[in-house]
Amino acid sequence: SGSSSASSSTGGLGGGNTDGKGSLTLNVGDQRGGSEAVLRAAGELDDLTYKIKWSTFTSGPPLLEAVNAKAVDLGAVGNTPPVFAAGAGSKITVVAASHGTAHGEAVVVPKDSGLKRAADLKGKSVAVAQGSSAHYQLIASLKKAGLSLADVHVKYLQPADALAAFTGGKVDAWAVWDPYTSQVLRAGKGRILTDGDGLVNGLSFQVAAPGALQDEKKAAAVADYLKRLRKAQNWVFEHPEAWAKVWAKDTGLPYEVALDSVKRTHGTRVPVAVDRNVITTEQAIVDTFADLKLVPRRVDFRDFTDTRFNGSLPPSTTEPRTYKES
Amino acid sequence: MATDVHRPVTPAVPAPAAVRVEGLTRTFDGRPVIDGLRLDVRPGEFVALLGRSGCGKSTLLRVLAGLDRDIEGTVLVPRRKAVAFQAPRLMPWKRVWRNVVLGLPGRPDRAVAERALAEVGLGHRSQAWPKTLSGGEAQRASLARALVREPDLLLLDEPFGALDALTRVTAQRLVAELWQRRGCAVLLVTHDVEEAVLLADRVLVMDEGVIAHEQLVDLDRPRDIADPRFAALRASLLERLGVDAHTALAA
Amino acid sequence: MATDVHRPVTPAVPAPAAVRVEGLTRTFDGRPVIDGLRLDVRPGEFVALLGRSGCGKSTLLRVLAGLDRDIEGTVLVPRRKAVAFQAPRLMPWKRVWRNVVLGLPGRPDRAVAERALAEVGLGHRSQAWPKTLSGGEAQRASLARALVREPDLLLLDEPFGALDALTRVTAQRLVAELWQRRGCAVLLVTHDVEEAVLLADRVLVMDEGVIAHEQLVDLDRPRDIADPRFAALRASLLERLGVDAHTALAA
Amino acid sequence: MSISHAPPPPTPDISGKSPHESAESASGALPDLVALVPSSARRTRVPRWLRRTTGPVLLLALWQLLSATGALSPDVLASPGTIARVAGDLVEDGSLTSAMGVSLQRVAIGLLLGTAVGTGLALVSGLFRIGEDLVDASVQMLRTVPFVGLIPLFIIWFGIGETPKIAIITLGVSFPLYLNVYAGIRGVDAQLIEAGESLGLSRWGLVRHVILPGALPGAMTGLRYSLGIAWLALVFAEQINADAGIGFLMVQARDFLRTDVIVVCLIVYAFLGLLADFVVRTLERLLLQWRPTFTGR
Amino acid sequence: MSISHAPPPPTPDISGKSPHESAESASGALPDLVALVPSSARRTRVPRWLRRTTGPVLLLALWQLLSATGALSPDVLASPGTIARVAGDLVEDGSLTSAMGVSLQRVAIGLLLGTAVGTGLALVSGLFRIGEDLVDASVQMLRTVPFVGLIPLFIIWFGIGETPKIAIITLGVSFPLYLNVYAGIRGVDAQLIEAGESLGLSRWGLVRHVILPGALPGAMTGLRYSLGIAWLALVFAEQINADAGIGFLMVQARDFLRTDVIVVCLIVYAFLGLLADFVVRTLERLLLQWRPTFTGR
Ligand SMILES: Nc1ncnc2c1ncn2[C@@H]1O[C@H](COP(=O)(O)OP(=O)(O)OP(=O)(O)O)[C@@H](O)[C@H]1O
Ligand SMILES: Nc1ncnc2c1ncn2[C@@H]1O[C@H](COP(=O)(O)OP(=O)(O)OP(=O)(O)O)[C@@H](O)[C@H]1O
Ligand SMILES: [Mg+2]
Ligand SMILES: [Mg+2]
Repeated sequence: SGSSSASSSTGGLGGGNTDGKGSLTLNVGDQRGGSEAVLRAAGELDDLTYKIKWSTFTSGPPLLEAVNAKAVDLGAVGNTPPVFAAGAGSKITVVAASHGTAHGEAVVVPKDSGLKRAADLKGKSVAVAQGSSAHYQLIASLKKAGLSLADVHVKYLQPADALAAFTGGKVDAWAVWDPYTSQVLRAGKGRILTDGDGLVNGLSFQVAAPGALQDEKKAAAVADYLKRLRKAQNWVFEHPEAWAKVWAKDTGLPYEVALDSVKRTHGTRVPVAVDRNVITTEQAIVDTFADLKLVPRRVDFRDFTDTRFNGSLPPSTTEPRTYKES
Repeated sequence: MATDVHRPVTPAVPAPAAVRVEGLTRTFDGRPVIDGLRLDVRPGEFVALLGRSGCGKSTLLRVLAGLDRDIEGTVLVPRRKAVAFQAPRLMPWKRVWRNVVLGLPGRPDRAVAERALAEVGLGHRSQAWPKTLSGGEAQRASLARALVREPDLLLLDEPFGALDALTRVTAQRLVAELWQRRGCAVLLVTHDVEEAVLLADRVLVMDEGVIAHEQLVDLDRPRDIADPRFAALRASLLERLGVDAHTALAA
Repeated sequence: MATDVHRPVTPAVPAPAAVRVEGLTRTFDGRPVIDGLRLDVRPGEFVALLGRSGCGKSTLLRVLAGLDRDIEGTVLVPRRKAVAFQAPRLMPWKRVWRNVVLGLPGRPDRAVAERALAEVGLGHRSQAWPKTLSGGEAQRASLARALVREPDLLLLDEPFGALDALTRVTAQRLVAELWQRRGCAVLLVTHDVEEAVLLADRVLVMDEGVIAHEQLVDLDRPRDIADPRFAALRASLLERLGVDAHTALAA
Repeated sequence: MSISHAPPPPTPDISGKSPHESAESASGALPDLVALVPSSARRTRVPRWLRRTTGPVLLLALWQLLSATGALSPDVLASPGTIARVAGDLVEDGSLTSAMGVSLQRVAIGLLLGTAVGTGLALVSGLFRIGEDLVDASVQMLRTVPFVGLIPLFIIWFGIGETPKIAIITLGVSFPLYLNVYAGIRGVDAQLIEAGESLGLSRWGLVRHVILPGALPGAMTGLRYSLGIAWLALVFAEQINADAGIGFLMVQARDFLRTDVIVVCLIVYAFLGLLADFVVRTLERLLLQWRPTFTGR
Repeated sequence: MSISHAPPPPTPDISGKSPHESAESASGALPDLVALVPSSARRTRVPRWLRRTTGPVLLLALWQLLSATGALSPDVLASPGTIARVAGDLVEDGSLTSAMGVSLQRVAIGLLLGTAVGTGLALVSGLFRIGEDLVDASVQMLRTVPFVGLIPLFIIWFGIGETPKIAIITLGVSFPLYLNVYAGIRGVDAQLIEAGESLGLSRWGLVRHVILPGALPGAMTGLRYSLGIAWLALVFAEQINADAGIGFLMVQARDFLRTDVIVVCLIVYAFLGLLADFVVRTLERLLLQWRPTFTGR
């Protein structure tokens, strides 16, 4: 495990490092502790035949904003941002997927909470970030318990605010995702009431600008980049501690939280094909949010996918990897 | 009442006073403008203060009005004072009549202001904003504001400077009336020697930071400008001020 | 030059003029303060303007200075004018000497200002901020500022009102000197009839929005206050202003 | 050289003796005369409100033009027509109107509290040296603290109901008012304060009759700013457990990448800005009529 | 009743004839005299900078006290000690210092541009009626438009480099300056402008020597506000493709629930506020020394 020595950081202003050399530049949108960190830690940036210019975003939606604006060619996001981007008619294309466990997608309650099952949520207040994967997971969990969103008091709060509300006892439960789940658990502030296993698709995506894919050379670079990401993903699975260390340093997360999160979610991801299952499970999210009027139109998610980079990848129903309990 | 702790060793019964200033010094940037000044004004006395421009008359008035405390020395003044400043200093955001009654105790009604303004010939402008007044009108409004206050000490800083001859006579008469009716002490700063002699019991000339000259005016009232004693007093004061009473302009 | 398109039917050769005002009307809130006023000033003529407080003298001066355009009528004035306002109107953010040279063409150096200030007796205050000046000092600074301009028309609005007798004589002399040297027309607003008769070629009395009275002063210069013709002129003007020259104060 | 005695005689001779010619016939040594043109001859009489709409209308026209000619692609900024349609939809399904209603209520309360707090603190530190020592530095410190970081603290202190939302608006409103009222108080002419003192005004009378009116022009600028900030603060306030409001609408649109809705919100905000300006202008006309100041050429 | 002739004689008789007794012996009809106490007798001489730290120090003490007594649980707000340690760590690993460096650069450029834009527009609409008609309403409209909504547009217009970040800061800085300079210009005493005109100042001379100095006190208030806003705008600006900067640090800390880091950022911001205040106070002392105004009691 090591970080790349070939990285030629431009540093300073402009917000981005550049790796590799060559005439072609791939603009990659990234988040802190995201693709760049993984690739570098896995040593996958050493022999690039093209340049990668990294741009950092705080979350999925602004990253997709930049993809739509053609400011970046490619970037990694979770399973709900593409739904909203598609709903808003953004110019984006899902080009790759990976499948991980959904144990990190959880409804957490305070340790001493009287709630035992998802059905107990009836009439309780639940914090959730609107439009997040947890939002969908909450709906799915409630549905499975025979409830609907109307049966609980939904409190729309961003994670940082929700944490405050949760620890301050202002809400009864919090629908959240990793690494926040791990953080809550590790701090001993809560326990999982129910998680998204079997309810949500556990997917995350690489989303590209259609314009970039039309350029053959760029498309080739994208293919190469995706290949490197897959290798890096394997490296993560094999070196959870090393990765957790890098990730913790990059984001400011406590190391233990990072490691928990890697084992619970991040390390379990397997690269999978963008196939029918991807489209149908995503379409379910589209339809759910369309019913809530959060997505203005019932778009066909298929129009926002591209299967050309699937190669010989396994189907998206492939079981995630798991770590042995230690 | 006086907070000074030095009790006199030998008790004395000084004459009653409306103003008592002793060893007053006021320095601006190290330059003493008033320098160990001593001044007493009897209750009910009308004192006129003459002096070169910039000699410190307004500074003295501000001290007596209690507005300037960066001083050394002893200053005793009555509690009820009224000031007409050299510049009118009307509150621009209050109509003229409101300026006149500003600060009067109780809920003074508009009639009080109207009456005072009518006396200075400004009855028709009582509803105006101060900035629409002419120079003389503003000065008269400021004078009216001081006169309605019925003070024990009236401090007037060139209150008639911007008035034409006729208006000035009316204004002078007003001050004289208030003074006689109320029996207040008056300290009038003026550049008009004739005016000083006409109105005052005593004329002071300020110079070099002190009262450099004092002239009692023991003419009977009403006084007549044509009276030779009047002319003599006037001439002697002018001389004291450095002006030859017969000055002809070398033009 | 005049934008008026009415060409005269019968050509005429009018006398040259430094100021030509015809049918001037200025209304404030529907009240005409100047009402069809007519005024001509010859080049090089020294005109004094008397009038009751609030009769519109300053308004007329502002019109002549080109500062008030809400007027009706014809007003012709020279391009080069200098004004000393009734209030000093010094820029508080400029030291006194900078106020004096403000707006002078070229890059006037400080010596110019110093000289002008010394002439009005303010040499030692040239470095001061305007708000630290005494009333008379500010007025003198304002006068100095007008005098350094060497204008074709000098408009003075009670420029000596806040000055003591001695300083006033000096200032009057200064104005007279500039007038003689430069040969400019001067319009002096004053409340001091003596001053008007002492300085002016012609004394105007304003009333009811027009020039109600005119008095040529054909005394030789230098003039002597003691001259009986002087006293007669003075008395007649005072009478015109409604003041009995022998007024005694009923105090 | 002639003088009109009062009352001025009618001047039938005016055409026969035009003064306008005189300057031309004057000798070289004599000063050139210039005629002063009455301003009534120059002024065009377009009503003020009409003139003030010029800017916004021009902006709108430019936008429409660029959109129509294709210079502004819909990707970059949808055309006014599209935006109007989206706005229409939002109004029709009630989400915009209800959002405005909810937000207006929050803004009103926050504005009220913020005005009281801002002005109160400004009075304390403007009027008293000791107040300044205690309050001013603290306010100067707090005013630069970003809302985003405060939200978690506010949630813990005030819960997730209406209180933290109103607290955020209050906070946002207080600072511009504080700064401007404080500066206003400290800018009051010392001569007028002296005059007020010499008139025997009590301390409170001095504040009421001299200092506050003197600080009013500054306060108006602060109010103008505050009225804007109150609505801007909604964007943060309505991130806390809100499901309605213009700020919520905006943030939601951003998370859902609804550029069209964002633009509608922006336009609503722009309109609110105009409204705030109108309100303050009206107040100024009422409260500052005593002030004859420079009004532009 | 005695008068001292110049030069005043030394007064050895002063104790024998104390004027302080006089009032007490005065008859009832005579006015009560009060002694004026020279201010030198009342003033305590604590240096200004020390007095100004009172407020912040008190706040800090309160915080420490509440933390120590447990009234403020570490969940809600960590104790000053903890925060200091975190801050130390952040400084040590260079992230805080490098963040400040990067942000400072952005702020400096944005401040420069914003000052130019804001003052420029204020001049145009302050000085000319026509400028006001065209500019003012548009600015009043734009100033209430929230950053959040503009970011997507800015990304489309300016990309994701430095430009949109600086544009956001510029925008934020411009408006307070505009409002205050505009109000300042419109608040200049009309009498002084007349005086300036009568002195033969050219239009530019009038602006330079009369209108701008007259608007300066207002501009200072605007600057004070702008200095704060410039840093606040970073929170938005550094959401666009940034991996350094104080705004980024804050947002990241928020995203990764680092409450302690958030508090450190808040404190840095508070400190920046104090700094801004200091800068403006210094400027005011230099530029507004001509202004004898009310300074509090
Ligand atoms: N704040 C100040 N700082 C410095 N010098 C000052 C200040 N105020 C007044 N002075 C100076 O003190 C002197 C006396 O001023 P004061 O106003 O008392 O004069 P005055 O006798 O009233 O003159 P005038 O007749 O011209 O009004 C003047 O030279 C003036 O310049
Ligand atoms: N802006 C204004 N609005 C309304 N009335 C005004 C305005 N300016 C001046 N006036 C009025 O016009 C009249 C003439 O004013 P002006 O200043 O010309 O008087 P003046 O002759 O100079 O008097 P003074 O000798 O007192 O200076 C006054 O009654 C004044 O109140
Ligand atoms: Mg004086
Ligand atoms: Mg006048």
